[in-house]
Amino acid sequence: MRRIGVFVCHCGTNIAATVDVKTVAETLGKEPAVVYATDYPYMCSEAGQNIIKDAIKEYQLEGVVVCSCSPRMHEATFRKTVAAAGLNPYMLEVANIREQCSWIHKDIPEATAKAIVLGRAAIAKVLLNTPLIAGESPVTKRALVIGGGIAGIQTALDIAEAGYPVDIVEKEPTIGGKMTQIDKTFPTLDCSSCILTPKMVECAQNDKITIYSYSEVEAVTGFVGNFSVKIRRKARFVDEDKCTGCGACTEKCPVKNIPDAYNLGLSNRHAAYIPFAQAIPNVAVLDSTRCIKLTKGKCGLCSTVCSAGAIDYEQKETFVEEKYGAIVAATGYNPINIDGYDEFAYSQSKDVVTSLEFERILKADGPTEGHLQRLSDGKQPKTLVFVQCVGSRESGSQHGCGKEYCSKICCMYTAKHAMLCREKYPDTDVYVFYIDVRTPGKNYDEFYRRAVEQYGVHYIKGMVGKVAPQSDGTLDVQASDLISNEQLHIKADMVVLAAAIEADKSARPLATMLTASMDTNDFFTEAHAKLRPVESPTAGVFLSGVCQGPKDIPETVAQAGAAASKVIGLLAKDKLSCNPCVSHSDPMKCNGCSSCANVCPYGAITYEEKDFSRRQDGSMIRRVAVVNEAVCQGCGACTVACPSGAMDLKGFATGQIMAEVDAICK
Amino acid sequence: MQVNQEFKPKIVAFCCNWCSYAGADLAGTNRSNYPADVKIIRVPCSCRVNPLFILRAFQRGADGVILCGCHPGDCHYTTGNYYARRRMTLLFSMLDYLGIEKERTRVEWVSAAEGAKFAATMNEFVETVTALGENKRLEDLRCKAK
Amino acid sequence: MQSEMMKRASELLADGTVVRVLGWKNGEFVYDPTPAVFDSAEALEKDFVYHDFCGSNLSKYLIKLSKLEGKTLVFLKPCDSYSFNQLLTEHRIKRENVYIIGVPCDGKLDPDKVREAGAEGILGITTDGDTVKAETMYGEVSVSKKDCLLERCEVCKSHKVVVYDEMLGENGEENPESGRFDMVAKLEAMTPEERFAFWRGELSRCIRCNACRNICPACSCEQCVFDNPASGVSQKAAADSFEENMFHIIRAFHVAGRCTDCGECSRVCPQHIPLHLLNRKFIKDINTYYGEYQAGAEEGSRAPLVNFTKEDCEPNVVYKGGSK
Amino acid sequence: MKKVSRENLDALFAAIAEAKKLYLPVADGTDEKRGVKYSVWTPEAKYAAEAVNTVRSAKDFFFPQVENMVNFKVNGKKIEVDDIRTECEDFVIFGVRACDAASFKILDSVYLSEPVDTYYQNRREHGVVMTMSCSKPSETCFCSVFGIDAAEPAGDVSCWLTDDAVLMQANTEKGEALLASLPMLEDAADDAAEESKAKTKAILEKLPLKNLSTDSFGGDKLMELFSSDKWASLSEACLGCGTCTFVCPTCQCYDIRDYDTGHGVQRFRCWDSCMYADFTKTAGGQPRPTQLERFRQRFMHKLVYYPANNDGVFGCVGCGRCMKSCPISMNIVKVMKTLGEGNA
Repeated sequence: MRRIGVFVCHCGTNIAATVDVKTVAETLGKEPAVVYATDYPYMCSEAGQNIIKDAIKEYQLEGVVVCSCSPRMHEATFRKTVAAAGLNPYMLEVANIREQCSWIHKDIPEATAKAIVLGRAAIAKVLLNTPLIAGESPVTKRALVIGGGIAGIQTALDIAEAGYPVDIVEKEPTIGGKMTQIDKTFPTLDCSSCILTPKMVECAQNDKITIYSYSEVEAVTGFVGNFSVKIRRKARFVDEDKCTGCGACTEKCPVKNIPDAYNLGLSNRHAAYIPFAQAIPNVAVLDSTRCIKLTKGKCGLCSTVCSAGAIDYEQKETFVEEKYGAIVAATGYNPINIDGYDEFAYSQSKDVVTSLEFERILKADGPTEGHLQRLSDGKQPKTLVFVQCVGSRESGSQHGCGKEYCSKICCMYTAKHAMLCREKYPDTDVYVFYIDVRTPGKNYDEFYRRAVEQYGVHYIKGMVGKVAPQSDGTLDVQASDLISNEQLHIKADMVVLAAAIEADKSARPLATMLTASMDTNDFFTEAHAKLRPVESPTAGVFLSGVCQGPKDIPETVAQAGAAASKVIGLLAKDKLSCNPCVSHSDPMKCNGCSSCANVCPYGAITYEEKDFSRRQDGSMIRRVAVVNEAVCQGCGACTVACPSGAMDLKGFATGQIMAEVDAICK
Repeated sequence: MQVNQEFKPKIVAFCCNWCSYAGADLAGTNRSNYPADVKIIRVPCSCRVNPLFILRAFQRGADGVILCGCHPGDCHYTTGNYYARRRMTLLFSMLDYLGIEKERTRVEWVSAAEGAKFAATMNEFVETVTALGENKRLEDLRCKAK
Repeated sequence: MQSEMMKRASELLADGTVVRVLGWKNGEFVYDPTPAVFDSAEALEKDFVYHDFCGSNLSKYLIKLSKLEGKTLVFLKPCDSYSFNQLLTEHRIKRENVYIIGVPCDGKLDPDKVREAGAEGILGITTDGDTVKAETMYGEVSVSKKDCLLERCEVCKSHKVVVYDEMLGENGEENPESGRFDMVAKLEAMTPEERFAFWRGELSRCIRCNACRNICPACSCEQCVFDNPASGVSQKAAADSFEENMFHIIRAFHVAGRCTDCGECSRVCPQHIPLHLLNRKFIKDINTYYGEYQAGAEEGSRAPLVNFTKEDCEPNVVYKGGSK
Repeated sequence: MKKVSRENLDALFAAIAEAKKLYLPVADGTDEKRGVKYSVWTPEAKYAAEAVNTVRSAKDFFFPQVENMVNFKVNGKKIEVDDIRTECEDFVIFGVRACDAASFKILDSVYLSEPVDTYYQNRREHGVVMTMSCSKPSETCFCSVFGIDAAEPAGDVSCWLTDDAVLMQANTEKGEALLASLPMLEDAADDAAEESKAKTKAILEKLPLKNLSTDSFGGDKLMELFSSDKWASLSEACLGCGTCTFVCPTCQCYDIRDYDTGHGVQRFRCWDSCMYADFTKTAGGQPRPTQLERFRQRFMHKLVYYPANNDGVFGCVGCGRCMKSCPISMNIVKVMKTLGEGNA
């Protein structure tokens, strides 16, 4: 029998408070195979790891069980520990007695008994572990960034800066994302475009960066270091190489009444259009659903005015297939649809707008050319009411579209809006209704206090119950002031709703393609909430920006840089260690029936004719399965599909799992 | 049905590494309680769970077995849980056909973010199995603790 | 039919198309022919038979025979042909080494049922239309043919030979209204207690002789999990009632989606355990949950357990299902 | 000779069952027609007097398919041995046919010769065998070929069925004691069974296999039979299942296995079959690599090796069970006829 060592961690009091760690170590020490068992306050500390290393040497341990936090947390740490002491790193098992025991149980005897059972299961498993040696796979030194907003741009620039080629896939005709629509940024109030456009231009000019605008990811296969991605380039009916962005086609196009997405539909554009002046690439697009030539076969005006000859009505969508070593998701966000919020009269009055619409109104290239105007009559509003948390922090589903989470950016941009109003138009009265004002962050609270103290914005704790459009064009805002406990009526000229933000709809299908997990709100899950916040649990997939969770521009840029550095770290390697927990087939038992290949999502299984001829029964050549260990990702689907049990999974072998079952049910 | 207050069921939960095991960890991080009767076995994917493992657990005295995996469509390995879904459907149906209480087996899809769901599922499953009482139809008498 | 088969077999041996013939060899009594390989017209002349008791499914023998040099001629009855196709799908048989003559079948007889009709000490059996006459040591016994058909033939799913190089006689049709799931449905309608009692009664007779496994064309593993100590379920005998259940559940599960419902398991069980009811349960469930699927109907079809659709029902369909 | 009227047979069974566990052939409960098996007598059980034989043989009573031998308990790092042997309860098997009764002698010579198999011995000593003369042999019966007289079955007590009574003759002390303990038995004339025996003998004369020859077999035929080229075709259809061995009353091979219960180990033995691919498998591999060798082993054992070691007694009693059970209808009769061809 193998010589096993058991190491029980207190995790300070995290484990020790509900699990009697001494008893666990003592009881497990009596297990037949255990030659050494001990406990220690922090097994993951250097001193704790040294206890393990010393014991391996002193007691000639052949297998190690650490009873501690989740293996998702420190399995890698302890593997390195045992490896440092000369054991194969896969001769380790972690019994999860924190997340799955001490933290969820209150009764000490019960939690202790469970910890012992979990320890026994780990011992039973480690007794059947086999030393595994990780294979290697090459790394394609190219990265893909999905999404061309500030998150994607920053990530791409940082990766390119390190010298690696990087492609950006952006579904819109231009990169830039939401930040292009924003007027000023908090807390410095500098111009959003002024700080963004140089970065966009840099992307276009950097020879390491390829921008696939008006494109979407169609399919992803492969694995870390070796992804293969199919990109669909939608037909824009304009030759990107020929178009000079002169805008002649957009001016001459006779179709003019299409809501302009850049202005959130607050103004119209032509069927031939360039999203905005600073678009990258600065190339026109024909709106295939509205263009007369493309829908009815007539017109063709744009083609005649285009001196570059860039208009191509015959253009078809094309596909690009490219290999990547790493993929960064930077799919961003959108404000939620607030049609469900009838009480705010959003669909009834033009003067009830969302915050992003308000940004467009404030911005010089917006529908009002930057003048604060009511959209109904063009008059300058005198009284403005800002409503916070529209759809954020909503429990249950009152409106069907609310979010339980805090959208995080609204408090700050509302303060910004209020401040900008008061600064440019000192004659305005500005009210902000809030549940809580949340302004952590460098210079953020100071910013908010300036709005209140310096700019005289009226902050009222309470929720707006109803906005009723009046016959005189004003809006009757009914609200409660929770501090003075009063019902208020404010006669407002304009109401601005801080709509919650949600993950972009493209993220969910993308997550499926990337096999990256998502939370219930369709934000990407990080590999570890604290320690690996920019990595997805899927190796080689990284997260940048709001696709991981609500965040503002500086946070997004910081995370984008962090994701880039992770990508650079990955691409800097020539080879990656493969997961050695892969399938293997015993040719003596294999029937060659193809059941395994049928269920393999990676095409990792092929067949060969193998000679089993024996003296006794003559020639016998059989078809048997062979697993490509570099391609196998170790899901184990084949092991169950295999009728003869020829297929097994290293690290999670049938015998190992059954031993765990036995130990638990004992 | 009379509930035996003394009876503590043995529950084996197979959890896929990527979603459900992480969901169980999150339940822990959130301190969402569920009974200590539940013991989790980590597997890479729900598709790694051979029906044999489930039968084995019953043989060895488990009173209930639950398999948790990523939601269909969200499998880390793309398609694993689809196969698990078919296998378990047919296995459970067969166990039912043989007269085994069908409430002793279950499949739940629990994502890495659904710590609360994990705890709620386990609470509910333990309650169901406790109400059923000891597994007598699929036990191996030799394995009974003496 | 027998003489036509011998004639064709002799011709094919003579012209070198095939080098051996897999068929049935005359037994000690009329009801006990044995599958056998013949390598000459003389051998065929001496022992080859084909009659109402040639029930055994020859497909499985081709796993080995098709790997030998030269072509093997095989006679396949409709149900055998489904097994053959399934084995082809699983790459177990080399098709190019097999020459198939399809033979129609209107049901094979179960000698046990003839005995049950009162024929002890059988010396000879003749079939005359719908009547089976047994000459016995204790007198003559007449019984209607439909009363002594093998169970699988009573509810024959298909009279159609689905794969052949040539057909002797008229090929038949599929029979979707066979009623083969009636007994499964009857069991499903019972209470769990009744079902448990039913199966305990049946499975407790099992002597683990492995006849069901070894005859089964789907159970053709190089090494069976029950013989492999590393599988964790290997057993030589059912030492506990759990193991009796286990063996049959696991075996049924291993062939689920691959079982063509050839009925050989039930035919050969010395204890007359209705093993087909386990396999048919899986087939019925697969049909219900994932759409009609007949293993072996088409070569190369993907078995339901190595297939899926995104819209598949959830396992809790079992809890909501029709059975009590 | 004793007798009991057929109406009183159930009362007799009740009287036996009062003191000892009584087993007798009854039609299987689930399907009356399908198979007869030995069951514990209960007032509801109906003795299947006509059925020539049970599906499983009577050897199960002395050599059960599975039997625990010893337990090991793991206590911390120590292993404790737990001898679980206990004295067997007394029991009676009624209605054993002549063939099965003869099979006990074959088993005895294996298990009761030194070193004695105490598990077998324990059961054998506590079992009383009441045989029943055959009244309706099957076409598959060929016990006479091995010198067994179905009209004169052995056993502790031999019984004969007449139109209105069951006649009994004790052959051993155990048998005497049993009959003496049954007050409802009446005395019968010593020749009371002659008519019944004559009827049986008349039927035996008509059996189709009665002339099967054993001349080509026996301990002295080892080399020629072993190297016969007929084994290849005889064994080619064999599936390698264990049906013939498990229904056989004389097959006596077993395997010993350990079962880890999670609390310790149960060491048990269970029937093995020479037809199995892992039969007598050793670290060095399988001594009989193909089905041909395994198939040959079974018949060589019955027809050559056993007689070689047991004064010419064959290891088959001609019960015919294998003929009815083999999935592919290969059996000892076909083997004997094929190998005997040209020699006889």
